[in-house]
Amino acid sequence: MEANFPLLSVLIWLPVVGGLAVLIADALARKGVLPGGGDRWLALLVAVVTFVLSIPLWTGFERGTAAMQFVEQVAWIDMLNSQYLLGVDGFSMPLILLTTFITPLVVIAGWTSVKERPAQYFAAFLILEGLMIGVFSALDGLLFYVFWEAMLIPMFLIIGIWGGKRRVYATLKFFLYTFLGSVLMLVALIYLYLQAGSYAILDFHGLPLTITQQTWIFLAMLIAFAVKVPMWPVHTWLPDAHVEAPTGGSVVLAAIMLKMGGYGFVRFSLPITPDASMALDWLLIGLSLIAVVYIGFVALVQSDMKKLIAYSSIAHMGFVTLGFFIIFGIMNNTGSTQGAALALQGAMVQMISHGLISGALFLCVGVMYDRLHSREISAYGGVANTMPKFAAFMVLFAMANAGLPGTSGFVGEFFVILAAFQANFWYALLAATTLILGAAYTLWLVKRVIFGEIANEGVAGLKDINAREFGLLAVLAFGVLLLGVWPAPLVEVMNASIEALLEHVSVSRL
Amino acid sequence: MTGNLLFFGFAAVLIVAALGVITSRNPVHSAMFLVLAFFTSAALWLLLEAEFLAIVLVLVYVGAVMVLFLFVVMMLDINTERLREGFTRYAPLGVGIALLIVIQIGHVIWFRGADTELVARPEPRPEGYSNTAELGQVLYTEHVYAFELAAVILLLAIVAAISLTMRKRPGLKAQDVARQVAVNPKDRVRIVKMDAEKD
Amino acid sequence: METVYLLIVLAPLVAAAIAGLAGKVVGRTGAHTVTILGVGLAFVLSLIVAWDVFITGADVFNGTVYTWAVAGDLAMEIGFLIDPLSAMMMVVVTFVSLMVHVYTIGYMHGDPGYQRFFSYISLFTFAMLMLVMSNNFLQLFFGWEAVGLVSYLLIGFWYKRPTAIFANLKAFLVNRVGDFGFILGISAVLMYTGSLDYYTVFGQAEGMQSETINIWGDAQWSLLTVACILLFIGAMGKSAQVPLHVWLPDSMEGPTPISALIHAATMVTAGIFMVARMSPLFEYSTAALSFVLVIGATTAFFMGLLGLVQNDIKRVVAYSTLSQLGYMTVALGASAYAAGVFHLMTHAFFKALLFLAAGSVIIGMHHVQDMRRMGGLRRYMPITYWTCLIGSLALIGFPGMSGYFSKDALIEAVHAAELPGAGYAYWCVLLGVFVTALYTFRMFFMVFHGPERFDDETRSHLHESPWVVTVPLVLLAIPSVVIGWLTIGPLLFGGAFGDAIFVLPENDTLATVAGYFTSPAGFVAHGFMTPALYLAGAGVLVAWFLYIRRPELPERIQDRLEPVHRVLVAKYYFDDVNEKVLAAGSRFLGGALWRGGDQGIIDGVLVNGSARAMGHIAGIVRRAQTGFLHHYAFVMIIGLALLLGWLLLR
Amino acid sequence: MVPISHYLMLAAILFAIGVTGIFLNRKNVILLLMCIELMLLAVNFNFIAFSRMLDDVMGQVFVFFILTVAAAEAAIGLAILVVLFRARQSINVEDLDTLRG
Repeated sequence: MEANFPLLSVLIWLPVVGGLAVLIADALARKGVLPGGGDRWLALLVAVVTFVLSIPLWTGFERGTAAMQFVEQVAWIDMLNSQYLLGVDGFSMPLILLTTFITPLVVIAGWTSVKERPAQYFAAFLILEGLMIGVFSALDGLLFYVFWEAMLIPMFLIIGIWGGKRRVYATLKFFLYTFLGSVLMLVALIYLYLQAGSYAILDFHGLPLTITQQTWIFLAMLIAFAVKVPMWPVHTWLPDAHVEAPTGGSVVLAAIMLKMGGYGFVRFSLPITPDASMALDWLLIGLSLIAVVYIGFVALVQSDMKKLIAYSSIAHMGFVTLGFFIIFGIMNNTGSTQGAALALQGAMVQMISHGLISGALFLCVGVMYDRLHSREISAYGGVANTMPKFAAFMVLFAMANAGLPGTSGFVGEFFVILAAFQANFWYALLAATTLILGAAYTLWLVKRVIFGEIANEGVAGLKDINAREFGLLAVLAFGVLLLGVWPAPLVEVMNASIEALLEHVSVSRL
Repeated sequence: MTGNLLFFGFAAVLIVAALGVITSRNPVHSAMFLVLAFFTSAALWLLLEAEFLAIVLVLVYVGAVMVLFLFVVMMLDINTERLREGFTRYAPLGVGIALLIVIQIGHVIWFRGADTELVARPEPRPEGYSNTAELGQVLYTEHVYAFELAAVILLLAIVAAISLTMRKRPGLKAQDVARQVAVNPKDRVRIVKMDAEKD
Repeated sequence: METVYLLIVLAPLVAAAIAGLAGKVVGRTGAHTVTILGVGLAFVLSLIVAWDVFITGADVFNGTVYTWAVAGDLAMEIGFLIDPLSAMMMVVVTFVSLMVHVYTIGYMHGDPGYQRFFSYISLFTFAMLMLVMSNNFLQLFFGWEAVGLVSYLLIGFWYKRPTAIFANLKAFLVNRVGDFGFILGISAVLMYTGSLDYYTVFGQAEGMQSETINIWGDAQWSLLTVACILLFIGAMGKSAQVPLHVWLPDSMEGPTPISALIHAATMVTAGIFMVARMSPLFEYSTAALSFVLVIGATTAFFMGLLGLVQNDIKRVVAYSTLSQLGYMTVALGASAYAAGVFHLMTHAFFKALLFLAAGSVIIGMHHVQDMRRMGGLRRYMPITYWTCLIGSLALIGFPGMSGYFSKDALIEAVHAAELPGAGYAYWCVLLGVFVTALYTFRMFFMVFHGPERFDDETRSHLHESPWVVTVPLVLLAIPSVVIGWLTIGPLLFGGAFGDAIFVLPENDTLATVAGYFTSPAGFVAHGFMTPALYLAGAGVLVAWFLYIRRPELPERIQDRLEPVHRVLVAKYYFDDVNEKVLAAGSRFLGGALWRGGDQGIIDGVLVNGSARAMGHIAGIVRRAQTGFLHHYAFVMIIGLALLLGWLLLR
Repeated sequence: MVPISHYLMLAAILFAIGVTGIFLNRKNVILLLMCIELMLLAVNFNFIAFSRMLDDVMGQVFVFFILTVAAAEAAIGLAILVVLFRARQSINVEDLDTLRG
């Protein structure tokens, strides 16, 4: 592939165009012009091709540098000095791969379970995929914002059309919450534009801002990203959205959309407002620890499987934000960046790993929901008797969720706890409670759903997973185990960017 | 002095007509009073040497718009009694506010405007002056876009009025060729299997 | 040599994968053949390695297999450290595992989850080997959690039983409490040394003494002590020390081979192994050693007492395991690491033997485990009887048996210790000897002697177990007798552990013991001069008197000591506190946070509340929007009038 | 010629009458429309008067456009009225409150 091939643009627009093509194909099929049923194959083709095209991003990525790669630059809105500027570094590239990896799985997961308007369903996911890749690769503030907001629309539709009973409440909550945050982010972006004279994010990084300016920008962006992550106390949209969303929606929401908040922190908050981040790190750390402990307890008492996994997502994302904001304490305490690098590394790996694990868990719930149409834990029991293969996967993913070494769930948590100790003993102590709480809520779920005698006739009549579902879960299981046994390649990709970021934030802007 | 006389005469008629518009019990009468008001206004505009607009006012307003009003008023069987309920309830308030406005404007005109051009009598136009030509001069040059736009708005108004009031009659038998072509035998023919009747 | 090490680890893993993933393809025979081959290979190779290390005297191997991850400049690697300590552990683990594999063929015969079971125990062997062969904290933690996982899976092997799946959840969670401390300990170590590699860390242990950490207020704590105690909390979870012992008795819900392999011989001793491995750290912290000593002593004595009131044959052995783990911990606390590890090894053999013998009894009794329904089995199961006798004698420390050497050495070492709490520990272990003998022979007499307390139906089926069961018993009985005699010299006093175990000269309690050690025979002779031997004898005698001679006496004693008995039967109320206070408390807290915090305050007040407030305000404001043209006109006109007025009056 | 102020005064009175009309006939949509026409007429008066005073034809151009737009408005307004009457048999403003929340 030659150097100036617009790979990122293709990755963004191929799924979007593909999604529209699916819609057109469906419309034509209704008119009788095309044979029906081809829409899902087309969707799968587009998703798989996108994934295959994203592989060069990994293979062609230059490891040793923190500079942006695969850069594309085209004039966009001259009046605002805003450009169509794309590029990836060690932070965004793995997230793009995660996106292209999850989407085909989502398409396959919805293969037969989506009965109503399947073509629109698949099209929504493809368009969503393109927009999410756009968010991760945009290097222009305005472009970023456009993708960021546009992304809400397909998700809004996915929950609102294919959702459960209370989908209207859930969609509204989801939309308003995220919108509230993004509007404030827009204000911050415009302010930065006025200061820098351009919308290029890298220009923002170099801005000399006073502590007051930094604090306001930091807080404005914090709300946007905190809602997305989501951090306590702006998390309550997530359980509702997850519960009402269709399986695919939950998977994408948990696996990718939550990562945008974390990505925002490393792309915007930390590099643009390092001094404010340092001054307010206690706040973020406090909220993260509350997320880990408080949400851990809350997850314990959930009776709805999806809600439980949603709450566990919040707790796990708490590790991400914790990892981002303990770096100041660590650098202060140890005087070196080694521990801080560990923390950032842990937070990033946690994002990827959580993408795989939570996606897999939601797929598991989806597999059961397709059969019994209930998400209540009490409607199950003894599933292992009738679905042994499924039970094996479920236990594996549950263990990964509980952070068992050898699975990807361990890596991020391990790094962050190790690093947190260097910032403060109590940070590490509270963070480490996830070892207990995470295991408690996940394995208690497994105990009540998977193990035991067959609880009722519904469970007795369950059929084990078919080849399609098996393949789906096996792919994810492979990913989870691979990352757990050998995270070095992933860690290596991020190293240079992390070093550069630490270098960047350790120099005060004042 | 004839100018003065004419002005005050027409002005008086105009005010009486306007009052008639708002106080008549019968909407037809209101409309007729409005027609009268337009006529007198046209005359007053002629006094101001705005001949073109005066003619337009008569042609367009009296000739078209007011006829439309009359059509509508007569076509619709309106219960005027109900509509006049509480006719006088807010009258004092309305009259009070109207008087207030008149006094305020009058104040501006007579006191603030004293010793300015406002109270001056404008010179009559010279011979050979054509209001129509001057207006046409600017309308077709400077304001041609706006002029075209106004034309489009009128066209739009026509189309909108027609489409709003057009009625689809039930039971109308019309063909939809596209649907006829796109017919699928499956949708039309149902094959029913029946047991042959025995006995 | 590296290939050999890799092979040792990978052979069980591959076997487990084959048996687990392709269980249907290879069938039952295939599953047990492939796993036994895998573990057998690992055992043979471990023997070669041990030969190399102990006899040939090869250098310590410390090498990296692959780099797991590099964060910043911290390299985290997977690697092996093969020194005498790990070589010994490898042999013990693979040998007991091999025996259990063979035994399982008989025990699990006819179980529908046959292949799955073999897969699990092979996987366990892999994980345990990873743990003991590790050369760094990361891999140690990996193995640590992986054995916990397999333990979880195996306790809940019969996943239809409510008690089993309760026990496995409990086991995993309690272990997680330990791991919670363990990971914090690792963090503390990393913070100071900047490395996870054993040798790098140990090299800086001495300097770590003077480091302090600020935990609460202004008090400065010794970082080393904090790190060691945190690490030891991990060991407490895995090696079931008070108060994290509660999972081990319940874990007996798993199949008996598992109880032998995981919950007696190997996994539970991982904590002991870990502390011994960390001896260069613990040695510099007297406070931590004291802590270890007291915890161990408490476990050793008080858990032994509980063994007296149990009627389930497996639970008696389980409580005895708890107590013996306490002994090993005491040895660690007294800086007699070698003695602790030595007891670990002998205990692995005789306790596995006892468990497998108990399993054999259970097979014979058709899965009846209550000792009150046994008795006189000696006539029906001679091989089980004799091997069980050997195991019991080893356990109580009959002179010359393996258990005698290890236990006596460690009691002597504790006697010589001068740490705070050493006096308490000494009395605990000493009285523990009497208790051990009492409950062991109580079980022995109730099962094999006395009147037969089962029905004729059971009697008609009662016979000796098949050879796959008895052969492992015999094979385990041999080391239970001789291993102590053979290895006490080199292991404890001959410095066979080399640098693997580090003891400061001023803490070296074993050196005191070495003062009166001349030969194994001499050590036996010396035993007759210590109270331990007589206490053990007394225990056996009392057991004989109470359960053979005057079987009605225990009832009367029980009635007389009702309060004590009640406390013992309730297991000191640990389970009640855990369930009613901790578990229920957590659920209550979770519910309160959810209903009150999430649904009440955040959703109720902040989210829906702001929506309601918005609606309320809009309800007021919308009254201005009447929809009547004249209202708007009125407002406009008023506005116009006011504007004009303002222009005029200004 | 009459001073411009006379015209302005006349326009003010006309406008005030229009306003009063809205208050008096607040229920009859047709009369409301007529009152609006009256007010527009008043506005046109002002434009023409000032155009005369300042000798600037722009004022008349404005009136021209106002006439156009007012004609269009009247046409559409009446069309809506007709449709409305068909649907509701009434042109009472108070009956037309479906959009009120």
